[in-house]
Amino acid sequence: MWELLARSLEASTIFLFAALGELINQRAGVLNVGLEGLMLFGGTTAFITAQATGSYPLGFVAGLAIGGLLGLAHGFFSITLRGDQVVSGMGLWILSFGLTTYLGNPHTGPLGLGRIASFFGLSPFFVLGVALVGITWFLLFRTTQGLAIRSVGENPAAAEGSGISVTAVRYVCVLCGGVLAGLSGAAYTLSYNPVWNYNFLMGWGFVSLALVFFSMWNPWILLAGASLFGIMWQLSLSPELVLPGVLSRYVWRMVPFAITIPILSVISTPWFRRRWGLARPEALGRPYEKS
Amino acid sequence: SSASAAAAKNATLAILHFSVIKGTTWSGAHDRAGQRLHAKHPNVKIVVGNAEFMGLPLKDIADKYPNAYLGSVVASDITTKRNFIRFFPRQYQALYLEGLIAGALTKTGNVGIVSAFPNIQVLRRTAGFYLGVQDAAKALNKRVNVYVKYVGDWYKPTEERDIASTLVSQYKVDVLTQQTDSGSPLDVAQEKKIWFVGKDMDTVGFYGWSNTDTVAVSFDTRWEVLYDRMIQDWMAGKQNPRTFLYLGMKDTMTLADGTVEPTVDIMNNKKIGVDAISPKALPLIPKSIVQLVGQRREQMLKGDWDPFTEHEFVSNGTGLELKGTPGTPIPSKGTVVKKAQQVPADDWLLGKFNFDLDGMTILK
Amino acid sequence: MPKPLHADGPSAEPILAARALTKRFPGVLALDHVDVEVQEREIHAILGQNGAGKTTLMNILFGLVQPDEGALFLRGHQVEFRSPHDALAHGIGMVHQTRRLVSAHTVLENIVLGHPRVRGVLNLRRVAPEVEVLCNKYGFTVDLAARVWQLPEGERQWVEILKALYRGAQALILDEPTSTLTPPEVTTLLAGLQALVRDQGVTILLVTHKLPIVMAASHRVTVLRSGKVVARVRTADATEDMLVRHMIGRDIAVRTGKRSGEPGLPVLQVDRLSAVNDKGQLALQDISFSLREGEILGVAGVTGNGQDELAQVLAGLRDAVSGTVRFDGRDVTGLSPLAHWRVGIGYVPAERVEVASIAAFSLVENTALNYHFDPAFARRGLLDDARLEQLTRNILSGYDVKAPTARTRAQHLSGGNLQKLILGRVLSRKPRLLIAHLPTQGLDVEAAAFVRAALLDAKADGAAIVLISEDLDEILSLADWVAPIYEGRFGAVLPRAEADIETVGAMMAGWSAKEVRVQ
Amino acid sequence: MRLGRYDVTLEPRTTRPAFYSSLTAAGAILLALALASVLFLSAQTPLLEAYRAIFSYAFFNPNGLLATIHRSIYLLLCTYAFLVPLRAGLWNIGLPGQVYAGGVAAFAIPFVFRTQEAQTLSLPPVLLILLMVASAAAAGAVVGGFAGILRARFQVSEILVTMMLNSILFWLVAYMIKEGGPFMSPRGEGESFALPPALHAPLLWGVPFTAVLALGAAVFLDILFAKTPLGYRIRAFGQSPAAARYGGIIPLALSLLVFLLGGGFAGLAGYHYFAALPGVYKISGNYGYYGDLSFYGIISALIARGSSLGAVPIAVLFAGLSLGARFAQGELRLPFGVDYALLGLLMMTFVASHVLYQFRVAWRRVPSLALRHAPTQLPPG
Ligand SMILES: Nc1ncnc2c1ncn2[C@@H]1O[C@H](COP(=O)(O)OP(=O)(O)OP(=O)(O)O)[C@@H](O)[C@H]1O
Ligand SMILES: Nc1ncnc2c1ncn2[C@@H]1O[C@H](COP(=O)(O)OP(=O)(O)OP(=O)(O)O)[C@@H](O)[C@H]1O
Ligand SMILES: [Mg+2]
Ligand SMILES: [Mg+2]
Repeated sequence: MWELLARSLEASTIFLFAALGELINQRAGVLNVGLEGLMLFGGTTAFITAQATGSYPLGFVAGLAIGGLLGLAHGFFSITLRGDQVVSGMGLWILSFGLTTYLGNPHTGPLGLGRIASFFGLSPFFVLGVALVGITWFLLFRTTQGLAIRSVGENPAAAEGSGISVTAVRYVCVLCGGVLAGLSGAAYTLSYNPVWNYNFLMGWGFVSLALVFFSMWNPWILLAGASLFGIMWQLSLSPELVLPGVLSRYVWRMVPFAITIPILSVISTPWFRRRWGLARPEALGRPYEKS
Repeated sequence: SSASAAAAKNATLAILHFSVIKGTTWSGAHDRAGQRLHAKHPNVKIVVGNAEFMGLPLKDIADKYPNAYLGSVVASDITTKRNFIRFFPRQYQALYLEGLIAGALTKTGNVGIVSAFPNIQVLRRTAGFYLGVQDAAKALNKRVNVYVKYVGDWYKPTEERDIASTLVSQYKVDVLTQQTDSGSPLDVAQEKKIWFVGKDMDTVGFYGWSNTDTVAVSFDTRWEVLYDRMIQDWMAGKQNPRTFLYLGMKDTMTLADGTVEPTVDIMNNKKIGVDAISPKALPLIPKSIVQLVGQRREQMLKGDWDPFTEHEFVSNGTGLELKGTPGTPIPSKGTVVKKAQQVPADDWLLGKFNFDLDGMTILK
Repeated sequence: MPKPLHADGPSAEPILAARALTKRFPGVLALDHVDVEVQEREIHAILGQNGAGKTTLMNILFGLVQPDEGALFLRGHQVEFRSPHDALAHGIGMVHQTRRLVSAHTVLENIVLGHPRVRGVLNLRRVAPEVEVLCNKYGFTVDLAARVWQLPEGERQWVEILKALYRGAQALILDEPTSTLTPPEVTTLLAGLQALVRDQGVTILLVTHKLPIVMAASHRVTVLRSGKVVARVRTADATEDMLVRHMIGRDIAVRTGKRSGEPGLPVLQVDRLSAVNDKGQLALQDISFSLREGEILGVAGVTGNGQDELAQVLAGLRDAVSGTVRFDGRDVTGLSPLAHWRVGIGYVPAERVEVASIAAFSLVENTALNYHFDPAFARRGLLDDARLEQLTRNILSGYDVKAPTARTRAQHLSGGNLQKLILGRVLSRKPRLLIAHLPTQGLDVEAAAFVRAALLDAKADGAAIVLISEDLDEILSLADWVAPIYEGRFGAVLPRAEADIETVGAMMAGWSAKEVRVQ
Repeated sequence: MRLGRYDVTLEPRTTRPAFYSSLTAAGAILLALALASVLFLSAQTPLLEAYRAIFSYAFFNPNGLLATIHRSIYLLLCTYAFLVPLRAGLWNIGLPGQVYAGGVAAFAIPFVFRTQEAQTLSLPPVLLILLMVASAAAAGAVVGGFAGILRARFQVSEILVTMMLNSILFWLVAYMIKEGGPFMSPRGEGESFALPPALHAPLLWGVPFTAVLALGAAVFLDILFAKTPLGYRIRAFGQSPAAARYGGIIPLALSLLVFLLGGGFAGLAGYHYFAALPGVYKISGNYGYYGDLSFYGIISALIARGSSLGAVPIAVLFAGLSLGARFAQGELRLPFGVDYALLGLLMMTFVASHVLYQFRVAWRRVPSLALRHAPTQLPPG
């Protein structure tokens, strides 16, 4: 049972890294719906690099770098050019989906390196994820830089008027978001399932995106949400361990995705917003024009 | 599915595979077949590609192109036409040998299969493997459970990994094999340091996936043997002289470099036969079983023995109910579907084999 | 590197000077070689009509906008502000025309936001006493832990000033600080500003287009018109008339509305109406009044006291939590917005760009916003484009809208012209009840006069009008009934004759009718 | 950015000539094709041969052309499925799920009428075919409408909901066609039963009648958006939901409607692919690939800037390109995924052209510091 739980937590780290990056993005007011694309590209690059060089660190560096680059590309479009953030995000997703399919294809198959060590079966990335959650929370809510980030996401004009460069803060945040998405992808292809195949995420990036909304932009709730989703995902693959023979495996496979929809709906109701507050950054998705 | 078509006098062989992915066990073997045929028949144009079909299964267009010779892998449908042949290799023979090795290797007495979903092809191949496992168990006087856990698709690497992991961690499986196409189960076996038994292709030898420390043995399918028969028929001016090709270990071809190879064989790291057994696994397998593997292989190469003829088929009560009229229900548990020493009909094997053998555990 | 403002002793140089500032926006020359000099310890008013370039000038002084030409000087040293950060570092603070506070954050968080001395780990407990000291110095009480959205508008203004002072601003730019304050709050603010100059040596740049404020509070005035400086005078030497002429450039041609007859039949009865805002708080409480044909009810109040909710409930865009609205004797509470249009209720919302028009649509398509459901404008299931265009042309000429053609996109219209178009469009439906929310906000004197005249015309034609405005003068000049609104309640519904500026002003600040009378 | 004495900035365009939008669309496509040459060169394929293989197969080879037409119909229907909600400002990325739903619903008709067992029809075939078309459209509409209603009622992100529905419906199809599922083929090969020949969609000149639907819809949608009150409402809502609500448009009804309509088109695409294509007539085992392919619909709608008529040539081009690329891959032994790469490149150049379309590069001299002397005091008046 412990192994199953450990595996679930490893799955949740994939969601967690990407969602944490997106959370930072969104706290600064930038919406990146192309998260899945960043993860695909980061994961593929990390995989190819690690396989070519035989070095995990290099793989991670490459994955993080490409994630960061794509994050910056999204930033350029949405911050500097003040374009539609959904268009840009969707663009990144489809671009990555298409190009990684092509680039990664010759590498289809196992990575062929020794596994990254684990602590009693628990992925070191989960530990890293928890640490990052703590760091992010502290950064966002206990430092002036965090106050600046949150202000930029709520009311960029007010932040700019207080001497904060909205552009700089947003760029730093999209960079962080991109790097974390790249990390998520790299953790997927180098540790969670070091076997490359095209479109390997199959919607995990979108689940991560949904998790940010669930979390009400709070890293700790995000951690809980990601863990829950990881467990749900793992159980959906082995339903016989919980409810043997109750439903078809195909129905179980739908469950994690299906549960997302009612949760999203509930947290979107006016009742819920009134009860738990409107945490959604006020300026989310809106380009900022000076003055 | 896969097809070959040759046009006019200057023959062209087109091998189309619909599986999206190159770098899988199944498609990889087809790819290799194209290369080997190209070497053997330099004057025949061989085209291998991922087929894009907006419809048009070969069966339907066969009438439209009466001068072409078409063929298709059997999944279960065995209908044919004058210029349309069905073919499949007798992989169950090699799988039986793998089963012997797997049954001998397990210490926990649990062998796991990561499988796609039940269909005739899968059930039949699994039966071959299972008979091997049980023969080894009997010879060594131990109990071996075979667990099957389905993924739901041929190619879902992430899910295949998790299902393999669950087999290892929850069902204490220490020998793993797969009836799916990705490299994930192999990767799990390597990670968990248990034995893996491969499918469709010698992935250690051809893809360099993993090594013989993990892969105890694999089986290798040479589609080129089947295609070669069809090319030869075509060049001799004959189209579909048979209704289907169901070739096994006794059927061989000679490659361009002079190697004679049977349609299927156990193979690992480019070694064949008993030598294919991983050097690290060999000491762990009782001599009697190694001998048995060698003996059965020799018999099958000669065509003197066949596991499906030798053994009786007793239904496990699980499998796949075939619909349609008349339907084929799953024989109820304990039913003796075929008696020992009785030769099963090829069309029955290819089109009706819809049950698991008694004693297997299908995880739902 | 010039020194910060406060580091220097008194000198003859102007503390802050702008030389030959020019700023172009696509299609507009917002500033045209503007020179401004501000002396130390003065309240310097910048006066000008809408669009004169006041905000643009201030944004340049604060580093938010970079000039195309010209330069800034602090005590004679040239400086370049690439962002507000630079301006703040030089001791210049700004309170913007539109509130620039993060409403989800606490007052204290807003005050320390971006402060150069508060770095790294956010230790608000250490900062709080300092801010409290500052509050005490100016006799200002505010709950530092309160979230900004919970504060009344007047206090938010003070939070912004406090924030600038906490950063050590020696020159303070205030852009239209009085536009959202009640008359008593205005008095308090101006007194406070004068004290700042007198006691703390702060220099203040006060942007406004309200003459009485200039006359009451400033030492010197610079008048801008169409991006040019047209006058620099000492307030003591100026008269209101003179300043108006500088501001407008000529005498105003004001159109007056039709004179109306006696009020007619009752049109609207509102009974104990309550509604909640988007945050779910009760924003409108127990509103009751009735209105007859040819009458105007003026709802006077500072923004954020339930006006939005009132207008939206009356237009059918928001549900009431209790109470009823009867129109022509029929209960219309809870009917859809479309049903409101159909029965003859017209609505001119405050947000002319976001709500009342669609920027990317042509003027004809914008007209269709109020006609797409009208069978008279559909032919065989298709929209009757020719008729819509004809109607649009009529509105353009009838309401003096300056637009190249009826196919121009709405985004190319100036604010005043857009407002006239919207009003004309809504009135072309001949509504029996018109809800006009801030109809003249941001309009220049002429356009505002035009809009007021159009409202009077509609009244004369028998429409009942609910006029929601922050401009007390406007309400007092148009309304038959005056209802001061404060925190979602009407202080009273006074007949025009009983409504004087002090009474209404006091009620807008939350005094009850009884308290006002005692005073 | 400063370059010498000039300040270079991107400025929003104030005027956008009409031809500019077709120009940028063409530019985006050409640029993507040009970028694809990097892929060919890296695979050491002669460029001209690669492009020749792609285009000659897609548009000049009789088999290829037919396939291109078939695929164009599919892509066009997917394009509309994305385009209609887009005009209302909503993103329907649930095309795969709605396509699957359409396929399943189409096959539900012969299943309910038990034709797959007896191969006999209890109703006239025309009626059954009509029922299949209607049921496919309705199922797509229901799946789409579900996202629409959540969006309208609770402001739930339609992007997330439609994406989740894609996964859900993917497994629903698997459930239906595999392992004894209701629609499993009689031999259990992981695909659905085949339609009896009587239920094959009628062909007009070798092309299924869905072509008429696809082209008719282009005209219909164009008129809808240009001329009808409903189209006006959708556009108004897309530009400004607040203004639309002010104008009496009911957001709930509209969000629902565009998703019903969009989903309906995707459902028809599902019908077209699974039940109308000569030779298919079943839910094939590789249905997931057609889900991926439907994303081309997103790009053609975006590049066509929401114009249904403009989308026709673009969808045909994309159909040809994706098929031709697959063909070239086999013919020239290119690595797998050329068609996917092209999809990505097209998306990238679209986003770039989107920028070009809205901005222009402005050069401005850095402000000179030469100052006029400022008069300190103007005489009043
Ligand atoms: N960012 C901008 N882009 C384009 N034009 C602008 C921009 N900001 C201001 N303008 C234009 O510049 C001119 C001056 O505007 P400004 O806001 O400075 O006027 P103002 O005097 O503050 O008016 P108001 O009394 O309405 O606040 C106006 O015509 C305005 O439309
Ligand atoms: N951001 C902008 N982008 C493009 N054009 C603009 C912008 N702002 C203003 N304009 C154009 O500048 C012109 C002046 O607009 P502005 O709003 O300043 O008028 P105004 O002088 O304030 O008049 P009014 O009193 O009627 O509001 C208009 O033609 C308007 O279309
Ligand atoms: Mg201003
Ligand atoms: Mg204006």
